[in-house]
Amino acid sequence: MSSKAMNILKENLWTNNPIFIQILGICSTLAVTNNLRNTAIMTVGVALTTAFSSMTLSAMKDLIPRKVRMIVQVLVISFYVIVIDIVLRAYLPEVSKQLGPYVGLIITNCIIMGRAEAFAQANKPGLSFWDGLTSGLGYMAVLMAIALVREILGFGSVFGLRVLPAGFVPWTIMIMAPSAFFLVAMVMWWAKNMQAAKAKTAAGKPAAPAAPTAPAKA
Amino acid sequence: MKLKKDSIAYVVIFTFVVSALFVTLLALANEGTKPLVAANREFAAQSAVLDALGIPYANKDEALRLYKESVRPIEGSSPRAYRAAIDGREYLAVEQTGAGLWGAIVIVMATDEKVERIRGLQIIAQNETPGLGGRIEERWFLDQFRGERAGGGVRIAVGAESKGTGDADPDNGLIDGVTGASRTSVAFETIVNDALARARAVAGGAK
Amino acid sequence: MIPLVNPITLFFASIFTSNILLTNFLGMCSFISISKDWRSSFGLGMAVTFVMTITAAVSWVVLYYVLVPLELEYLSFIVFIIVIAAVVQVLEMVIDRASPALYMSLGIFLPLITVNCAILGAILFMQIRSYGFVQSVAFGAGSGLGWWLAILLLAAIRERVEKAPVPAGLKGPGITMVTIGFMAMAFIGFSGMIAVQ
Amino acid sequence: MLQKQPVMRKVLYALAPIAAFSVYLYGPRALAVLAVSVGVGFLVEYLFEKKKGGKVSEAVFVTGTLFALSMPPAVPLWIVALGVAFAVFMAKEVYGGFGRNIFNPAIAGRLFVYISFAGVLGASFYPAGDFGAAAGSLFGRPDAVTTVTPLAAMGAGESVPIMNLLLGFRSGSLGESSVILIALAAAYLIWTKAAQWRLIAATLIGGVAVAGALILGGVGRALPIEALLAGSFLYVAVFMSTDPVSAPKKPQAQWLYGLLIGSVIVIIRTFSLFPEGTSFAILIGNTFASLFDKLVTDAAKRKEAGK
Repeated sequence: MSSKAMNILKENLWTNNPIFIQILGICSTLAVTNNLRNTAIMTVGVALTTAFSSMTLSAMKDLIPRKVRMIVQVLVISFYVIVIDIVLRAYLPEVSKQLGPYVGLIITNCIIMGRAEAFAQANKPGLSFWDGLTSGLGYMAVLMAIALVREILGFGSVFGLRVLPAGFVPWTIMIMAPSAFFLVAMVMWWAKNMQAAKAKTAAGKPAAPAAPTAPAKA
Repeated sequence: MKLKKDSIAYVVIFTFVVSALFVTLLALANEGTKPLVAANREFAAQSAVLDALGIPYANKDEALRLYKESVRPIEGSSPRAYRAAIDGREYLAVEQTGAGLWGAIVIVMATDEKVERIRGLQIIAQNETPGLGGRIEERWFLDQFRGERAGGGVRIAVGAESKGTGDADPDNGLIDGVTGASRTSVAFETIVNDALARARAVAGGAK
Repeated sequence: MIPLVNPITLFFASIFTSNILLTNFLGMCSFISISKDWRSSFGLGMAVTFVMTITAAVSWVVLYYVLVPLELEYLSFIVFIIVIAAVVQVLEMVIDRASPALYMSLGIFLPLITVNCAILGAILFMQIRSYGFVQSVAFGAGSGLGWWLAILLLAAIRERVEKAPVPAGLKGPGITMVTIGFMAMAFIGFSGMIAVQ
Repeated sequence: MLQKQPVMRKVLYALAPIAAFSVYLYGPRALAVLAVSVGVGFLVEYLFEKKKGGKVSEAVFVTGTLFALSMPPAVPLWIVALGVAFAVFMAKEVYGGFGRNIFNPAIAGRLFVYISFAGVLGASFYPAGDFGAAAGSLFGRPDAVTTVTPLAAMGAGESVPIMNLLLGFRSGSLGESSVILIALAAAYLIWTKAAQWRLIAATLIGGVAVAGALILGGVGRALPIEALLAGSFLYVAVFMSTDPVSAPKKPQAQWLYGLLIGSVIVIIRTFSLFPEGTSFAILIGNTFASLFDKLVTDAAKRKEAGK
């Protein structure tokens, strides 16, 4: 692995993780994070869409007229999302039924367009694919962690398998919306503290990119 | 060669070509999977009836065979109703649609011939919130209906009364609701009772 | 098959009992970045409500009079996005011509809306739950108003929170998420209030 | 290490008789709940403030007591600990500590456990009287004796003797029992200016008006007007809606706030699936508080500009 690819991996998973630094793209998936399986499928879908659409857009970048850039981006992203939808409907009908409208919502996931704009625009297709994939993985890591907490405390299970003793009283709030917001906040807090601590120990070097508090883009 | 990327002709042609390309690809993918999706849908409908009737099957082919052998759709019934013989006893199954929290919930429910006990219940379609109301599709919830006394209708416990783990007593006409999804549970109760009324009508000879 | 949901009930349910933002988490991105500022929140909320109502109506017509007869439902995602973009564009032009004052307060937010997941979300919900035309409009309008209410409440609260000595790691988006969590908790109280007939 | 807060001290004095009476009604169990609640609440705030180099506020004792008194008597102690920890941590410290919280911590904690463990809490009531002897157990957690709270009884259409409601001999959460004691506490708080009379008045008016309207309107599910004496309506009106930090600051906004809380309580009790709506109403009020303040300020500014 080249050092550039390594850097991208590190950036997208940690220092510039789409969720805890930019809180991008949580809309489409947060609603299904009370269940690990649905979260896994949704986040894999997001990662694949980001990777492939970044790659495609990067390959096409010299051909796209400026005026219709946004439209073309949306078109490419929708294309991949529809492909995922079709695949789910044909091969995993159960899952497709459960996720309902949330698959379509991947289109509006801000991460995908964000990576297409910020990275694919200026890089080669292969690298763009890698960037999209790793961004998706960073996103996946955070949401899976949240889903894990919610499923364990809310149902006493992991991937549907019971792990806590029968005497355990499930915390209903973990199944419901508020807990997702609290947990996202806690994850962000933890990540920023870790990063701040690291920045302190690494003092001397030119300061690491400080965590920007302003979200990048709507 | 340097294309004039911002000329109107180029923009129009480019947009057209790209759209056409992607749409064609999608159309191909859609056509290619159409039979599979249709088969999935048919299998889902038939397996729901089998599940409700409590007829076990190991795989898709066996399900299709068993369905052909033992289930007899009642002709002209709308929504659909079925009769089936299992181990020499007659059973009824009816489809029922009702309003859930967000949209329609479609169930198929099987009872014995005289509609005294529920034989089983399966969900064909629902749009409740995944992980909340959507949990009405889970086994522990649906299995509570198996063998439940249906004489006085069923009641679904919600809020503080619900244990969220299932009610094991088949004689009390009581079902444990899904925690955190009280309104879906209430809606579901109505649908099940409507289905029971319909089953009684069917048992009495209605279509 | 159109579900038997009363449009009026649906309208109120989508504002209070199942607020599209507080229970379905849709439209978070612009919500968090814009809600810092009161005036923008007001304008954006208004624009969202407007666009959502209109796109719900237009998409419904397109879906049932074009896509379904032509068996092109698999393209619905793309078509919906185009409908949203087109409605936003037309609206921008109309407002610009009709009322420059309104354009100043609302028009500048319109481009932001195309990428607001709440709008596409509402339309996808409408499609998958097979609502009728009146139900779709009621649901669109209700979801928009619900979003507006949520962003106004949050904007007012944030003016206070921004001044508080919040732990460094939670400043900005973090504490906002906590606040939204409590708002979602409060709104749970309405659940079961509006029995869908 | 303790921050002195005279207002909070007064609230504690006002709560003392109510806490004492709850011990009389429910026995040592009430003391245990109070001790765990105040102890854990203090500990959480202490640990957090120690790291920051701040002081523990006296308000944490108020939060702990209010939270404990809003619990049913047989509540498992781990739920008390969890709820109060969530209250102090998430609703208060995370926002920067005392004076900065947007939501009332005690209510936030109560709702957290109320939503999570509705089943357990609903089965944790036992009959009141004689230091818990009525439940047959002085120490430890009494077996779940199913008693019907007055609110549930009225919901089922039964009538409840008003005298029992006034004196507090009825089952319910620890501190909501005696109407008379709560009224005395209210008088003391208003007298010493520890609570804003406007907030209490507005909440009561909102509740009475909506309850009256529902009865006059012939709404089938409307509860009788005595229902306002049952449940935690008064307890919340006096101690929760008056929390100076989470309530609005402008007088007109305070009226709106109280009216909203009072009416939402009755509406939730009547129409939603929850039997008691007081905690939700306060949290909804907290959510709207900043908006009310904002609207009132803006309206005043516009008037000023118009002159």
